Amino acid sequence: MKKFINNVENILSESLSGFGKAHADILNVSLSPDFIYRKNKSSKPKVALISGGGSGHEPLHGGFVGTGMLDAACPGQVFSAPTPDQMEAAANKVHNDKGILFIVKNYSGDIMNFEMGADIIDHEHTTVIVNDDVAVEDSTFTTGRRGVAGTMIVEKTVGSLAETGASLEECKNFGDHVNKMTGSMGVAFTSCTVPAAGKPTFELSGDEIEFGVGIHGEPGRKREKIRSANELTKDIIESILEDLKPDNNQEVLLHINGFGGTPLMELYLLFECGQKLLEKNNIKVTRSIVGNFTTSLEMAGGSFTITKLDEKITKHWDTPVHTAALRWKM
Amino acid sequence: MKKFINNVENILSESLSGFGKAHADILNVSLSPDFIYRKNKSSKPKVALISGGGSGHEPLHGGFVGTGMLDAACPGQVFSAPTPDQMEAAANKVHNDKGILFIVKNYSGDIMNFEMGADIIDHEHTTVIVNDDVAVEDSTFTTGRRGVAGTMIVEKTVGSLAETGASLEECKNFGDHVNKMTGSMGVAFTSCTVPAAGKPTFELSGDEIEFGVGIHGEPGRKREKIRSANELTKDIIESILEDLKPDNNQEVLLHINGFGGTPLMELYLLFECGQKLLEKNNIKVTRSIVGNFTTSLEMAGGSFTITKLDEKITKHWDTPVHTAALRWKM
Amino acid sequence: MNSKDIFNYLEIIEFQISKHKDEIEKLDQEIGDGDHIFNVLRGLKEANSLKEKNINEPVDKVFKQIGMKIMTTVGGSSGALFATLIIGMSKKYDNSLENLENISNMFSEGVEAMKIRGKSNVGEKTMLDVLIPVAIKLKEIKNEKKMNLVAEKIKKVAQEGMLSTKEMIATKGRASFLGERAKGHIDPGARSSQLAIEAICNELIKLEENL
Amino acid sequence: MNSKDIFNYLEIIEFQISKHKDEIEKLDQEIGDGDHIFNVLRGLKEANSLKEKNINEPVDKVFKQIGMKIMTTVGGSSGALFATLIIGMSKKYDNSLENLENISNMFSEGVEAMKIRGKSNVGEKTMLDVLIPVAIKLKEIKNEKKMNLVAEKIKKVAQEGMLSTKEMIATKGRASFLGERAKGHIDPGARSSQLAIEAICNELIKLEENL
Ligand SMILES: Nc1ncnc2c1ncn2[C@@H]1O[C@H](COP(=O)(O)OP(=O)(O)O)[C@@H](O)[C@H]1O
Ligand SMILES: Nc1ncnc2c1ncn2[C@@H]1O[C@H](COP(=O)(O)OP(=O)(O)O)[C@@H](O)[C@H]1O
Ligand SMILES: [Mg+2]
Ligand SMILES: [Mg+2]
Ligand SMILES: [Mg+2]
Ligand SMILES: [Mg+2]
Repeated sequence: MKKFINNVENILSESLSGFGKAHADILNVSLSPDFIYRKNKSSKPKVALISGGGSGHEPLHGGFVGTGMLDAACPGQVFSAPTPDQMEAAANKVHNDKGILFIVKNYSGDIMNFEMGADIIDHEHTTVIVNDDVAVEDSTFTTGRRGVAGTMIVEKTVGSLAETGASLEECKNFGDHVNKMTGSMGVAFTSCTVPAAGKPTFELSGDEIEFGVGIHGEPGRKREKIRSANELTKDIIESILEDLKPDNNQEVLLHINGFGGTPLMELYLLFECGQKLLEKNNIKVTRSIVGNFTTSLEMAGGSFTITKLDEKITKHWDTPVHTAALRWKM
Repeated sequence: MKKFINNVENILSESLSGFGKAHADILNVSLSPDFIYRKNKSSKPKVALISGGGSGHEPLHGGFVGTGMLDAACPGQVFSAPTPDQMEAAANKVHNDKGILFIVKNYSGDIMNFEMGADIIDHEHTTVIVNDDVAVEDSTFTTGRRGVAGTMIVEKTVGSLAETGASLEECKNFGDHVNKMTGSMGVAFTSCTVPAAGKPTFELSGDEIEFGVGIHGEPGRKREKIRSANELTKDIIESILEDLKPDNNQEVLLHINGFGGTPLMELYLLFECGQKLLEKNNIKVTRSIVGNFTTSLEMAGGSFTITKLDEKITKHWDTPVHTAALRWKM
Repeated sequence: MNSKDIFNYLEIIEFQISKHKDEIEKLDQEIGDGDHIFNVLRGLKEANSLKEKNINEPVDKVFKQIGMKIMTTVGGSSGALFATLIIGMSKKYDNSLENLENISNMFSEGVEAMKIRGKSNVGEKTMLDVLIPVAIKLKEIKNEKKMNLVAEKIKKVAQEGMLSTKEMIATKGRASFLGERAKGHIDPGARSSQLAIEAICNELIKLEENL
Repeated sequence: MNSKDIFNYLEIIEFQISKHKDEIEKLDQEIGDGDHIFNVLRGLKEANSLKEKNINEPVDKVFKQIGMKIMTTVGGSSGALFATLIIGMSKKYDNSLENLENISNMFSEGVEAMKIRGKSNVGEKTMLDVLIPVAIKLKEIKNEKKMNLVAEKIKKVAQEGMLSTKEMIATKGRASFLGERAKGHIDPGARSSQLAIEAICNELIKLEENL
C-alpha cells in the first residue's frame, strides 16, 4: 500500500486536523469525539443538520459543512459508521433551538449508531434516511437500498430549507421527498484499499467490472466484462428511470459522481452519454454536477444520480452554499 | 485498460462536449478546433487570458475558464500540446480590445505551439511562461523547469487583475511575478494510463515512488522507496523553500494538489504535515487550497505548491471567481 | 468469576480472534466492506485498555465500562451491536457470575437488546445466528453444574450457528445488498462471535480439567 | 518525383514507423511522457488523408498542405517541429524534386526553421541530432548523381545521429528534465525521424536496383 500516511492509526486525526486548518474560515474540527462543525452558528434559530458516516467517502460529509448545508458531520473510521458519542457531542454543539435533523445513509451500522446517538441527546430530533441506490432491491424484509451519492443532493436542498427557518418537520418531510425523487447507481473498475487492511478490498481482473457497486466497494448486481460508456450508461440510467418513473418532459438534476480514481475527463464523457440518453427519453437535464463527491477512497469508477426536479427542489438546489466542497453564490 | 470510453479516438470530443453541457451557464465549447471559452464576453475591454496544454490534467485548464480567471482554454490531445489553430481561433473569439495574454506551462511542445499560434494572430499579445517545478534544475542551457500545479495560482491571480481592466503589460508583469513567487514539487505512487496507449506509462513496484515526478508521469529527481508523509513533506518543502527563500514570518498560500488517484483524506493529511513544517520554519500559511486541480489522469500521488504572498497576490487570490472548478464569492 | 476474570477472558478472545484475522478480514471483504476485523480488534484493544483502572471494580460496572468503551470507539454495525450486548448484560447483573442462571439471564437480556437494535432475528445471516441459539441453549442448561459440559454444548451451538449462515441469504446488514450472491459465504460477524464464544468455552474446559 | 510520389513516401514512412510502434512508445515513456508515437502516427494518418484531394496539386502546395495539416492536428513538440520542417521545405521548393541540390536546399531551410522553433541544435538529444547531420550531408553530396549512393550515405548519417542521442544528456525537450537519468536512452523523436529517413532511403535504393 502506497499512501500519504505517517501511521495507519493516526490517518484520520491527522487528516481531520489538516481539513480543519485548510478550511478554518468556515469550520472547526473537534477531535475525540471527532466532528466537524460550522464556525459561526446562525444568529437565527434553525434546524441543525447533522450527517456522518464512515470515512473514505470524502468530501462527503465533512466537505458539506457550512452555510446552506450541514451544521455538523461525524466521521467514523474508514468505512465504519461513527459512534454515538460523536453524534451527541455534535448535537450539543450545533443545536439551535429548532431541533436536530440527522441525515443518514441507509447502512445498518450508520442507522444503529445514529439511533444510539439520538437516544442519548436531549434535543428534539428526527432522521432522514437516504436510500437512493437502485442497484439493490428494496423489499420490506431486507435492510432495503443503500444510501449513496444522492445524499449530497439531500444535504444541499434540505440544508437550504433549514436556512430559511423551516421547522424540523418541514425539513424532515422535504428530506424524505428529495430522497424519493432521487435514484443512483454506479460501477467500479478497481478496488479501493482500506488503510488498516493495507491491501485492496477485492480483486477485479483486467476486463472485469462490478456493476451496481456500493460506495465501499461492496458487491452490487453482478460482476461482468467491461463495456462501452454508452452501454453502461444505458443499463444504469434505465434502471434509475425504472425506479423514478419520470413524466414526459420531466426536468432533472444529473449528477455524475466519481468514486475517486477516475479522471474528470471520463466523468464528463459519462455526463455526455447520460445527457444524450435522457434527452432521447424526453427528459430534460436542467441542473448538473460532475465530480468526485461521494468517493470510495481511490476506487476507479463512478455513478449516475438523477433527481426529479420540482420547483421547490430546484429552488433549494440553486440557493447559495459555502462549504469546503460545494460552493456557489457566496 | 478500464475507462469510461466509447472509442479511444473520440474520448476528447465526447468529454469536451459533456463539459460544455454541464457548464453551459458559464462557458461554450467549440470543437475542431477545440477550445473552451466564456459564455459572456465582458462588456468592458479587458486583456483576454488564454491558456491550454495537453489534456489529462483536468480541471486544468478548461475548468478555470470563467469570470475572474481565464477567457479561453485550448486542450490538446492527452499529454500533447494543443495546435496553433486552436490558439488562433480562441484568440479571435475572446480578444477584447486590450490584447491577449497566453499562459503557458514550460514544456517545449506547449511553448512551440503557443508561439506558432501567436505568430498567426493579429491581436497584440504576450506570454507568461509558468515554470514553478523545483524538482528539476533550471540552468541557462536547458529548457529549464516544468510548469505544474502553480499554473492555477497564476491563472487565478492574473485573471483577477485582468478583470480590473489592467493593461497587457501589467498582466504580463504580474504573471511573471506570481510565477517567481511560486514553487512546486510532487511525488507519484502509481502511473497513469494514456487512453491511446492503453497501458500504464511507467511501472513502479509496490514500495517505489517517483520523487519529483512531472505531471505526465515523466521521471523527476529519483526513484526511491516510499517514506512517511512527514519525511516526504520535509524533503519537498525544503526543496521549495530553498528556491523561494522566504523571509521570516513570510505569509504563504499552501496548495496541496492531488494527481488524480489519491483520496482527499490523504491530501488533507499532507496539508497538515506541510502546515506544521512551515509553522516550524516561521512561515505563516494564510491561504490554502487542497484538491485535484492539476492532475495526471488517474495517477496516485500529489504535490505541494507554495506561493509567497504579498498584498497584491493575496488580494487577487481572494477576489470572486466563477469557473467550473474554482468558484467563490459569486 | 470476578472483574479480573473478565479482563482475562477479553485477552483470550483477542488472542484467538487475532489468530483468525486474515480469515475474518476476507469474509467481510467478500460480502461486506472489509472493516469487520478492524472494528472487532479495535474494540478488544480498547476494552483491554480499561483493565488497569478497573480490575478491582464491581462486575456490573466493568461490563458497563466495556460496553461504553466499545460503543464510543468501534463504530460500524458490530460496534453498535457488541456495545448493546454488553451494556444489556450489565443491566441484568445479579451480584454474582458464579451462577449459570445469572449468566444466562444477563446474556439473554443483551441479545434481546441486540435484536431490537438490529431489528433482526435468527436466520438473517448475522452474528445473531450465533448469539441467539447460544442464549437459548444457555437458558436450557442453566441448571447444569458441570461447567465443562456447559462449555462443550455452547461451543457446539455457536459453531452450528456460525456455519448455518453460510447458505443463508442475508436480509440484514451489508450482506443483504448482495441477495443470492451472499450465499456460500459465512457471515463475518457470526464468525467473530463464534470465535469469541469458543475462546471462552475452551478456557472453561481447560480450567475444569485443571481442577 | 511529383506529388503522387510524396504521398507514396508518406505511406511507406507510416508503414515503417508502425512496425516500430511499441519501441518508439517505450522510448518516450522512458524519458518523456509516452505520446510521441501517437503524435507521429496521427500526423501521418492526417497527412495521408490529404492524398485524394491533392494528388494532382503542385509539389510546393502539397508540402504546405501537409505541413499545415500536421501543424493543426498533431500537437506536442513533434507536431510543431515536423510542421515547421515541412512548411519550411515548401518555401524553398524550386519547381522540381529531381534535382538533389533543390532537395538539399529545401531540407536545409526546413531544418533551420526547426532549429529556430526549437531553440536547439545538434547535441541536445533531440530529433535534430538526426536531421541536422542529414541536412549537412545532403549539402555535401548535392552533386552526386547516383541516388542509391546518396540514399546509402544519408541512411548511415541518420542512423549514427539517432544512436548518438543514446549517451547524451538532454538540454531540450522533456528529456531535459531528467538530467543524467536520460543517459542510456535513445531519443524518441530521433528514432522516429531516423526511421522516416531510412524508409525513404530504402525506397530510393529499391527503385535504383529496379532500373
Ligand atoms: N441489523 C443487523 N442485525 C444484526 N447483526 C448485524 C446487523 N447488521 C450487521 N450485522 C452484523 O455485523 C457484521 C458486520 O460488522 P462490521 O463489518 O463491523 O460493520 P459494517 O457492516 O457496518 O461494516 C455482519 O457480519 C453481521 O453479523
Ligand atoms: N526544443 C526542441 N528542439 C528539438 N526537438 C525537440 C525539442 N523538444 C522536443 N523535441 C523532440 O520532440 C520529441 C518528443 O516529441 P513528442 O513526444 O511528440 O512531444 P512532447 O515532448 O511534447 O511530448 C523529442 O523526442 C525530441 O526529439
Ligand atoms: Mg463498515
Ligand atoms: Mg507530450
Ligand atoms: Mg464491515
Ligand atoms: Mg512525448
